[in-house]
Amino acid sequence: MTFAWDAPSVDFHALAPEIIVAATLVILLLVDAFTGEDQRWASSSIAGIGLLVALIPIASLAYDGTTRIMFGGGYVVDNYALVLKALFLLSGYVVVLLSTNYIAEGDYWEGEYYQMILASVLGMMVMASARDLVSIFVALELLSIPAYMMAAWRKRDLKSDEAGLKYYLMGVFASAVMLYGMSVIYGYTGSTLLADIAPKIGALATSTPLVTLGIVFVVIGFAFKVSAVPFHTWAPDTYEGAPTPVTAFLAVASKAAGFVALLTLLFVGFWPRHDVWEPLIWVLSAATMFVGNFIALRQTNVIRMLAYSGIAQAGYMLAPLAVAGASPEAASQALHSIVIYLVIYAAMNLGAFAVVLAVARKTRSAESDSFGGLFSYAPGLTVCMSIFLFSLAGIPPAAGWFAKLGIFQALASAGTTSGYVLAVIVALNSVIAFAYYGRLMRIMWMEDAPDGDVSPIRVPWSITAALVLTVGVTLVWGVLPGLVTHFTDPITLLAVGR
Amino acid sequence: MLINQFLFLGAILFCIGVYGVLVRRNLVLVLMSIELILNAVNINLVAFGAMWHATDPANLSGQVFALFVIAVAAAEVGVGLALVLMIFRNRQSIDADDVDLLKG
Amino acid sequence: MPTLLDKVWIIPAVMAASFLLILFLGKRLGTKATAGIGIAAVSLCLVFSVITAGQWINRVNHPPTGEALASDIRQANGLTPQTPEEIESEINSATKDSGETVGAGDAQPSSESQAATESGAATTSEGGHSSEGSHETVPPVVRTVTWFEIGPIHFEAGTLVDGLTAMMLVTVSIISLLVHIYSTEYLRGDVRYTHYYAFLSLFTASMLFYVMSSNTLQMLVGWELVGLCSFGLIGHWWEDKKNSDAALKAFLTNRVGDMGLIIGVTITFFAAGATSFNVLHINEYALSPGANTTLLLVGALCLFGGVTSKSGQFPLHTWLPDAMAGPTPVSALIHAATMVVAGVYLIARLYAVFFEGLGIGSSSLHYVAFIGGFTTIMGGALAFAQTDLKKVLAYSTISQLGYMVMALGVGAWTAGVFHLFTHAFFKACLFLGAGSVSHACHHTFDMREMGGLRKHMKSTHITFLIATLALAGIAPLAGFWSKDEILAGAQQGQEHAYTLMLVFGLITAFMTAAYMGRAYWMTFWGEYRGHGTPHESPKVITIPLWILAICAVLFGFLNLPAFFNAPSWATTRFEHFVEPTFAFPAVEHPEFTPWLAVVSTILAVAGLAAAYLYYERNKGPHGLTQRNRLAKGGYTFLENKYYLDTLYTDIIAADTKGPLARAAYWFNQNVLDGIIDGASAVTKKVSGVVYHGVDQMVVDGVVNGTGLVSEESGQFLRRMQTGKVQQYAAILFAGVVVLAGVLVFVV
Amino acid sequence: MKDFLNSWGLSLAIFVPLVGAVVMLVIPKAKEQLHKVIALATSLVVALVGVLLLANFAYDDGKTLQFVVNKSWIPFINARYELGIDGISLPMIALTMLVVPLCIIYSWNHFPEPKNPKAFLILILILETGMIGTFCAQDLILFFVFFEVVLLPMYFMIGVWGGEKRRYAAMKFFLYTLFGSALMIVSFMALYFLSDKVPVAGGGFAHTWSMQELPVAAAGISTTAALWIFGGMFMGFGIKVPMFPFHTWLPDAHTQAPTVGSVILAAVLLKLGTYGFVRIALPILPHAAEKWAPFIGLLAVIGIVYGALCCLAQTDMKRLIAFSSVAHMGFVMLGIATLTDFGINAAIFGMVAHGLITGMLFFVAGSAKERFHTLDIARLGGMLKQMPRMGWILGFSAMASLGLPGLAGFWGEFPAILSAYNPGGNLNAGLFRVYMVVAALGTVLAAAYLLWLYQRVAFGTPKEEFAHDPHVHDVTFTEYVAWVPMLVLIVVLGFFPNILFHVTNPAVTHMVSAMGLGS
Amino acid sequence: MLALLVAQNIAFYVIAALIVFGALRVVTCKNLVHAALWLVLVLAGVAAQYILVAAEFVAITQILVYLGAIVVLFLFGIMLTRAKTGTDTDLDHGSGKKIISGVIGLLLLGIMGYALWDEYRGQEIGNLTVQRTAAVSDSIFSTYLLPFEVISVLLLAALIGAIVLARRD
Repeated sequence: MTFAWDAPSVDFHALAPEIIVAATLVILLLVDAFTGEDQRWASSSIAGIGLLVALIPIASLAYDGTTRIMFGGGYVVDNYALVLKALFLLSGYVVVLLSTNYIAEGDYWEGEYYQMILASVLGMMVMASARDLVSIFVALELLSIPAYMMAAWRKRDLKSDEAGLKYYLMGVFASAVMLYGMSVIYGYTGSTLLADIAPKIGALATSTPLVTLGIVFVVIGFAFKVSAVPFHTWAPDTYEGAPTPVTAFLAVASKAAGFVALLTLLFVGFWPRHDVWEPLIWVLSAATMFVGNFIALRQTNVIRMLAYSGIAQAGYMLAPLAVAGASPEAASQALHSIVIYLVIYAAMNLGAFAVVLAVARKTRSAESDSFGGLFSYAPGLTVCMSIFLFSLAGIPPAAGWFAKLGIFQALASAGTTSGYVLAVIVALNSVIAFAYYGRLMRIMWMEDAPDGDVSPIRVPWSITAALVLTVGVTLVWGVLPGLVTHFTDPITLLAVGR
Repeated sequence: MLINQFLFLGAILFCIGVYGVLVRRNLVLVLMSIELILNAVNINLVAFGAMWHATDPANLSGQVFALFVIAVAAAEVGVGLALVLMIFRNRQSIDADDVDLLKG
Repeated sequence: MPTLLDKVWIIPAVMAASFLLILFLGKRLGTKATAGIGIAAVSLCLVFSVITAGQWINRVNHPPTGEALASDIRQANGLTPQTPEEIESEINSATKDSGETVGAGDAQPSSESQAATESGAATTSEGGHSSEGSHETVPPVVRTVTWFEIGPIHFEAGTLVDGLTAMMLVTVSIISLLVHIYSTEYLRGDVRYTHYYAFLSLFTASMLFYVMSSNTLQMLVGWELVGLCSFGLIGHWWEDKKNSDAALKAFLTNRVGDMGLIIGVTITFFAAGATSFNVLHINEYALSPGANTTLLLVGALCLFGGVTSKSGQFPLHTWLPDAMAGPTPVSALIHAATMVVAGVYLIARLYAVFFEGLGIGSSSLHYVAFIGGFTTIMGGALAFAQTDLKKVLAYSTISQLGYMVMALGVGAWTAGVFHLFTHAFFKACLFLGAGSVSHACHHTFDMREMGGLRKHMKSTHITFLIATLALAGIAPLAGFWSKDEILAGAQQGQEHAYTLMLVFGLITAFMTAAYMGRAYWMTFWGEYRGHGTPHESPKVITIPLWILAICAVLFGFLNLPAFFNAPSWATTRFEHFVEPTFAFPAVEHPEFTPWLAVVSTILAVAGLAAAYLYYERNKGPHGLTQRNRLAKGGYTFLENKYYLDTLYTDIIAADTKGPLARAAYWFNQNVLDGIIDGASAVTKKVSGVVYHGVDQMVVDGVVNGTGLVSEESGQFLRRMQTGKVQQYAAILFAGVVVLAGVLVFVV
Repeated sequence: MKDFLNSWGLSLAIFVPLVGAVVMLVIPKAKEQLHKVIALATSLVVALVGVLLLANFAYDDGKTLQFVVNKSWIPFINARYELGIDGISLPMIALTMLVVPLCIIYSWNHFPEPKNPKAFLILILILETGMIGTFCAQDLILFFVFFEVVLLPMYFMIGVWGGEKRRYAAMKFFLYTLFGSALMIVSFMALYFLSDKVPVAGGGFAHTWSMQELPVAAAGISTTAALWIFGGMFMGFGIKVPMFPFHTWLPDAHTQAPTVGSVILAAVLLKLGTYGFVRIALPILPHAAEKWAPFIGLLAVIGIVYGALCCLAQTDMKRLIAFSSVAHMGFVMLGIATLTDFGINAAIFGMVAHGLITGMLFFVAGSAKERFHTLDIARLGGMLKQMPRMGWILGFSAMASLGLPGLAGFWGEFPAILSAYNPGGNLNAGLFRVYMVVAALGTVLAAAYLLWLYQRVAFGTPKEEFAHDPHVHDVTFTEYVAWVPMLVLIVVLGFFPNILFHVTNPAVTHMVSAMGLGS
Repeated sequence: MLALLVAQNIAFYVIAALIVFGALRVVTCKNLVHAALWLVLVLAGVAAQYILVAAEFVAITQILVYLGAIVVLFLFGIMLTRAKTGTDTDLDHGSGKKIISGVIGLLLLGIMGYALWDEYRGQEIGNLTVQRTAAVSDSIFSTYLLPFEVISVLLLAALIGAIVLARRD
C-alpha cells in the first residue's frame, strides 16, 4: 500500500462546459457582491451568456467526436452526454429568458436566483456524464437542492413555501431510498463504478433478492425525479406553487436529468438485470400514464394541468424502457426514443410555460378560465399555445408526434406482447390526454374572455425570444425530424449493443 | 462479526426513520427522522466498505461514499431547516399538516 | 343501307334534349313554346319509331345471311368469336337456342329442328307452324359502346332493336304524343306547366331508353328513371300532402321491388358467367343445357320482385290506385299505358330466364302465373268498390297487368305482349276520357257526381264506350283478340296444364266487363248529379280520344289468327314481327279456339248486361245501396223480375260480388295497404328505437360513458392528492414496499 | 413541363395551400377582401396544378405510381418523403382540389359566426394541404402525419365556427379520430418491425415504411400478428370512415360544423379512412384482410341499415344527412370488404360520389339554415314554393343520394351490391350474399328517409313563420358558382361512369391481383 | 482473537441496542428537545459502530459533522421555531396514521430483512483492517475528485440558498 498520490489526469477540454458554468456561477457571485441593487439586471444576462458560452466547448467536443473517459470510467464525455448537456444548457437558457422579467419585476432575490439555476444546471451536466454511483448521487443532489430552494423562491408566498417544502421533503425521502439501494448495490458488487457493477450483478442467471431490492430502490429514487406514479405526488403541488419559470425548469430540465440518470443506470449499470427493472418500469409507466392523464382531466389550473400532463409524458418516456431489454435493437431504439422525446418535450413544454407566463402577466392567474377569449385579444399567443398543446398531444406537424412516434417505434421494435400492450396503452392515453389539451384549446379559441377585458398583452422581449425559439423548434422538428435525429443518431450507451 | 449484524441494524434504523417521517407532525422532527434514515444508509456503506476492504485493501469506496453522504446530509439539513424557518415565519407554525394549500 | 336500327339512341336523345330545353328555358319561353318543344320532340320520336319499326319489318322480311348474320349475332350477344369455325358454331347455337329454329322458309334450309324438346316441352302446334311459323333467325340489331370497365371486363351500353323494342317504341311514342297534345288543354294555366312538360319529356326519354336497352344494367337505369318521373308527376300538386304522400308511396313501394330487381340483375349477371349484362347473353345462357336452373329460379323470382312493384302485381299493387293523385294524362301515359308495363316488358325481354327458371314449359302452376292470375281477379274485384272513376280504371289496370303477367306465365308470350300493346291504347283512351269527363265536371272523378254525360259529351262518350268495349273484350275490338289469345294460351298451354289460369282468366273476363259497364253507366247514363252544366271538351282533347279509339278498334287485327284464313300478309303479323327468334325459348302458339272465344264473349256481354241491370236499370236517386234498391223494388219490379229470371245467376253473382268486392277492398286497404303503411310505420318506430335507444343510449352512451368514467376516476385519484406532505410520503413508501416486495419475492 | 410536374407537381399541390396560408398569416386581419382573394387564388392555383396533373397522368398506366418523388426525410427511421399517385389516389385528389375552391367561393359572403375570414380561410388551406398530402403519401409515416394534420383545422372549424354544441362535437370528433389514429400508428409500427428489411439506397438493408415495398416485405408476418396489425388499422381507418359502431362522432360533428366544414368533412375527410383501407390495409396485409373481411362486411351492412334507421328518426335536416353518410359509407365498406376489383372500384366510385352528393346536401342544408335559422324538419316546408331552385337542387341531390341510376350515387351502390354476390378470396359467398340482400334493403330505406325529408322540407306550403320572411330568398350567385360544378359532375359521372372507372380500374385490378388471394 | 471477537460482538449489540432505543425515542418522544438529545445518542452510537468496523475517519467525521454541526442546527431550529420546550402532544399524527406508518415500516423491514438474510446469512464481515485516512484521501482526490468538486459547489449553493431563504427581509 503506497501513499503516493497520483494526480488524476484531467481532460480540461472535456470538462470545459462544466467549468464554464461553474465559473459563471462564481462571476455572478462576485458581480452580486460588488454591485448595487440597481445593477442586478445584469445577473440574468451573465447567466444567459454563461450558459450559451458553455455550448461552445460542447460543439467542439461534438466535432471532435471522441469519447473521453476520465476518473477510471466514472466520468464519460460521449455523444450521449453532449447532446444532453446541450439540452440542459439550452433549457437553462430558456428558463433564464423566462425568468428575466418575472424575477426582476417580482422583487425576488435576483443574483442568487441565477446562481441557483447555474448550480442546478451544473448538476445536470455532471449527471449526463456520471458513470459512477457516487457521482450520480452527488450530481443528483446538486441539481436538486438548488431546485428545492428555487421552488420556494417567492419567500413571502405561502404557496411557494409549501411548494419548496414538499419538493424538499419528498426529494429527500426519495434520495434516501435511492441511497439505500445504492448502498446495497455497492455492497453486492464492491464497486461504485457502473461499468463494474454490470458484470457482477449479471453474473447469475437470475437475480437475488438483494440485487432486486437495490435496483428497485435506486430506480424508485429516479422515478421520483421523473415524477412517476406513485412517486409523483409532489409534482402538481410544487409546480403550482413554485414561481412559473422555476416550474418550467423543474418540468423540463429536472425531469430530463432524472431520465438521463435512469438511462445511464439502467443501460450501463443494471443492463444485465433487465429482468428486474423491465416489469418495474412497465408498471410505473402504465400507472403514470393513466393516473397523470386521468387527474389532468379534472384540473382547472393550467399549470397544474401541465404538471399532470408532464407526469403522463413521463409515463410515455418510461414506456420504451419497459421493453428495452428485449434485444440490443430494442435498447437502442428505447435510448434514442427517450432522448428524442426529452429534446422535443423540452421545447414544447418550455414553450407552453412561456405562454402561461405571458398570459399571467395580464391575467395574474393560471386558472383555465382566465384563458377564455385569448384568441380574440392575443391570437399570436393562442396559436403558439395551440402548437405546443398539439405537440404535447402528439399531433403532427408539431414535433410531439415524432417524439411519440419514437416511443411507439421503440415499443414495437421489441416485438413482445408486453411491448405492444404498452403501445396500446400509450395510444389510449394520448387520446385521453387530448381531452384536456383540447379543453384548454377550446377555452382559448371558443370561449369569451371571463371579464370582458380584451386589451392586448404586452409580451416582453425575453419571453418573445423564448417563444420564437420554442415555436420554431417545435414546428421545424415536427416537419423535419431529421434535424433532431441528426444529433441523436450517434448516441450510444456503453452497455448497449452487446 | 457478521455483516448482517450491521445490515440489520441499518435496516431497523431505516425503518424507524421511515416511521418517524410518517408520524411526526413537527417538521423539525421529520428532519431528525431523515437523519436516522441517512445514518442507516451510512451504516450499510461503512459495513460494506469494511467487508470489501477486507478482501481488497484498495477498495475504500464504501467509506468515501459515506463521507459524501454525510456532507450532503449536512447540506440537506441546512436547506431543510432554512425552509422550515421560512415556513414558520410565514405561518407561525411548523405543523406539517398545516401545509396543505396546494392539493388536488 | 343506312338504317335507323343502328342509331335508335337518337330517339331518346331527342326527348332528353327536349327535357333539358324545357327545364332550363321553359320558364323563359312561356307555356306555348314549352308544349311546342315537347310535342315537336315526341312527333319526331314517333316518326323515327315508325321508321324503326318499318325497318325492322323489312329486316324480318329480308333477313341477313352469311357474314352479315354472323356479324349481327356477334354484336347481339356481345361475344366476339374470331375464327370462321367459331362464327359458324355461334350461328348454329344461336339458331338452336332460338328454339323456333329455321322453319320451312325458302331462304334457309329447313332443319326441322326439335330444339324445343330440349326443354322437355311439347313441340309447337302444327297449325301455328304450318301456316305462319316460318320464323327465321333474325338477330336483333345490337349496337354497343363501352360504358365502363371494371377488372378485365368492358361493360357495354347499347341499343337493342327487335320487334319487341320497335313495338314498344311506337306504342310509347304514339301515346306520349297524344298525351302531350291532350295536356296542353288539360293542364292549361297550371302552376307548374313547364315542370310538367319537362317531366313528360324526361319520362318519354327514359321509357324509350328503357325499352331499347341492350343490357339489364341499362334497363335498371331506365327503370329507375321512369320511376323518378312517376314520382315527380304523381306529386305534381305537392302542395297537398295527400298527393306527396301518394308520390312517396309509389316511389318507396317501387324501391322495395327494385331491391328484387337489383338482386335479380346481380344473380343473372353472375349466373351467366359474370362477364356481361347483355340480355341476349343472359338469355342464351338460360337456354344453354348446362344452365344452373336453381340460380335462374332465384334470379327470376328476384326479378319478379321488381315486376311486382312496377307492374302493380299482388301484393305490391297498392301504390297504383294512389298514384291517381297525379294529373290524368299522366295516369294515362305512365300508370296505364307505358311505365306500368315496364315489368311485363322485363319478363318478355328476359323471357328465357323466366321460362327456364320457373319451368314454364313443364309446369302446371308456378309463382309468376299464379300471381298474375290472382292479381287479375283481385284487381277486377276491387274495381267494383270504387266510386272514383280513375280508381276504377286503376284497379282495372292492375287487373289487366295481371292478365299480361299470367299470359307470360303460361307461356303465351305473344299473347301477353299483344295484350300489352292493345291495352295501352284502349286504357289510355279510357283514362283520357275520364280526364275529359273530369274536365267537364269541375275536376271531380267521383262517379256519384256524374251521370248522363252522354248527352253533353258526345265524342268523349263514344270513344269511352269503344274503349270500354275493347277492354271488356267484345269482338272485334282490340281487347277481344288479345284477351282471347291469352285465354287460348292458358287453355292449351303445356298440354292444358294451366287450367286454373284459364278459370281466372274467364272470371276476370266477366268481371272486367261488369265493372267497366258499371263505370260506363254511372258516368254516361242516368241524370247528371253534379254541379253546373257539363260541356264537351275542346278538340285538343277529343282528337286524341278518337285516335286512341280508332286504334282500339283496329289494332286487334294485327294479330289475326290463322283460323280465319286471311291472307298471309294479314295473319299473325304481330307474332311474326314481334316475337324474338334469337335466344328465345320454345314457346307455344296456341290456336284460335272458337268455343273459348264464344264463351269469353258471352261472359263479357253478360258482365256488361249485369252491370247495366244493376247500375242503370236499377237506379235510384243515389241508386247504389241495397236499402234503396229494396225501397224502389216495387217500382221496377217487373222489369227487374224479367231480367232476374233470365240472368238470375248473374245477379246472385253480382250480389255476392258486392260484399266480396267490399271485403276485398277492405282487405286491400286495411291489410295489404296496412302492411305497407304499417311497414313504414314500424320502420319509423324501429328507427326511433334504434336512434334513441341504441344509438344515443348505447353506442353514444358507451362513448360518453367512457369519458365520464375517465373523468370520475380522475376525480377519485385527485382526492388522493390531499395536499398533506406526509400522506405523499406514505404513498411513496407504500409504493416502495409494494414494488420492492413484489419484485423481491417474485423475481 | 412534364419533367417539372414529375418532380414537383405533387409537392406543389400539397404545399401551395400552406404557402397561401402563411402569406395570409402576415396580412392584417382587417383586410378581409384581400384574404378571400388570396385564399381563392391559392386554391385555384392548386386546382390548376390538379388540372395539369390530370392532363399529364398516364391513364393507361394507372396501376403504376406517377409523379413520384422519393427523398430522404427522417433517415433515422428510414421514413421517406415519398409521394406518388396512381389511379386510386387521383380521383380523391381531384375531388379535394375541386371541393376546396368551391367551399371558399361558397363562404365568400356568408362566413359563419364569429366571422374572422382570415382564420377560417387559413384553416381551410391547411386542411387542403393535409388532405392532398394524405392522398399523395406513399410512406406510412408521411401518410400518418398528413392524416393527423387534417384533424387540427377541422377541430377548430367545428369548435369555433360551429353550432350550439360545437365544443362537445369538436372534442368528440377529435378524440375519436385520435383514438383511431393512435391504434393505427401502433399497427404501422408493428408492421414496420415485423416486415422484412429491404435494400436501401446507400447499400445495406433496413425496415421500410414504403407502401410500395411493404406488400412484399410484409408477406412474412405471421398470421396472428397480421390479424392484430390489421385490427389496429381497422380501428384507425374504421373510425374515420366511420363504420358502425364508431360512427357517433359523425352526426355531432356534422350537425355542429359550419356548412363548409360539413362539406369538406363529408366530401373528403371521411374518404381518408376508406382510402386507407384500399391503399394500405388491403394490399399490405391481404390475408389478414381476408380474415377480417366478413367482419368488416357485417359492420358495413349493419351500418347501412342502422344509419338509415337513425336517419328516419331525425328531426334535424343536417343530422339526417350526417347519418346518411354512415349508411353510404357502409356501401363503400361493403365494396371494399368483398376484396374484388368490382367491389373496390365501386368503393372508390362511391367515395367520390358520396363526396359530391353529400357535399351538395350539406351545402343546401347550410343555405337553408342561413335563411331559416333552423333545420328542424318540422318547421320547414314548401321550399319548392318559396325557393323553387333550391328545392329542385335539394330534390336532385336527394335523388342522387338515394342511388338513382343515371346519377353518380348509383355507381357507388350497385356495383358494391353486385360484388357482394361473389366476394373474392376464400370469402364465404353465402354470407356475403346475405349482406347483399341487406344492403339492397338499405337502398329502400335510403329512399324512404330522403324522400321523407324532401317531402317535409320541399313539398307542401311554407310554414307561417317563414312565409313572409324576407331573408328567405332563392339561390344566390355565389351559391350557383359553388354548386353547379358539383351538380354537373353528379350527372356526368352518373351517365359516364367510365370517366372514373377508367382511372381507377387499372390500379384496382393490379392491386387485387397483387393481393394474390385467388378467387 | 476470540476474545476480541466476543468483545466486538458484545460492544456491537450493546451499542446497537442503544441506537435502536434512541432512534425509537427520537420518533416517539413527546419533547422536542429530548428528541434532539436522543438523536445525539443515536448518532454517537453510529459513530461507535464505525469504529467497530475500523472506519476511523468516517467515525470522526460523523462526530464532527453530526454532533458538532447538525444537532446544533436542530437545536437552533427548535429554538427559532419557538417550540415548546416541554412535552407537546401535537408532535404526532393520530393512532390511525401511526398504525399505517408502523405497518409500512414493518413491511419494509421485512422485505429488506429477507433480502439481506437471503444474501448474506451468516457471512463474516471479514478480516477487519484499519482503513487509513490517507488512503481515503487518496481515493477522494483521485477517483472521486469530480464528485468532491461538485459537492463543494453543492455546499456553496446550499449555503447561498439557505441564507436567502432563512434571512428576514
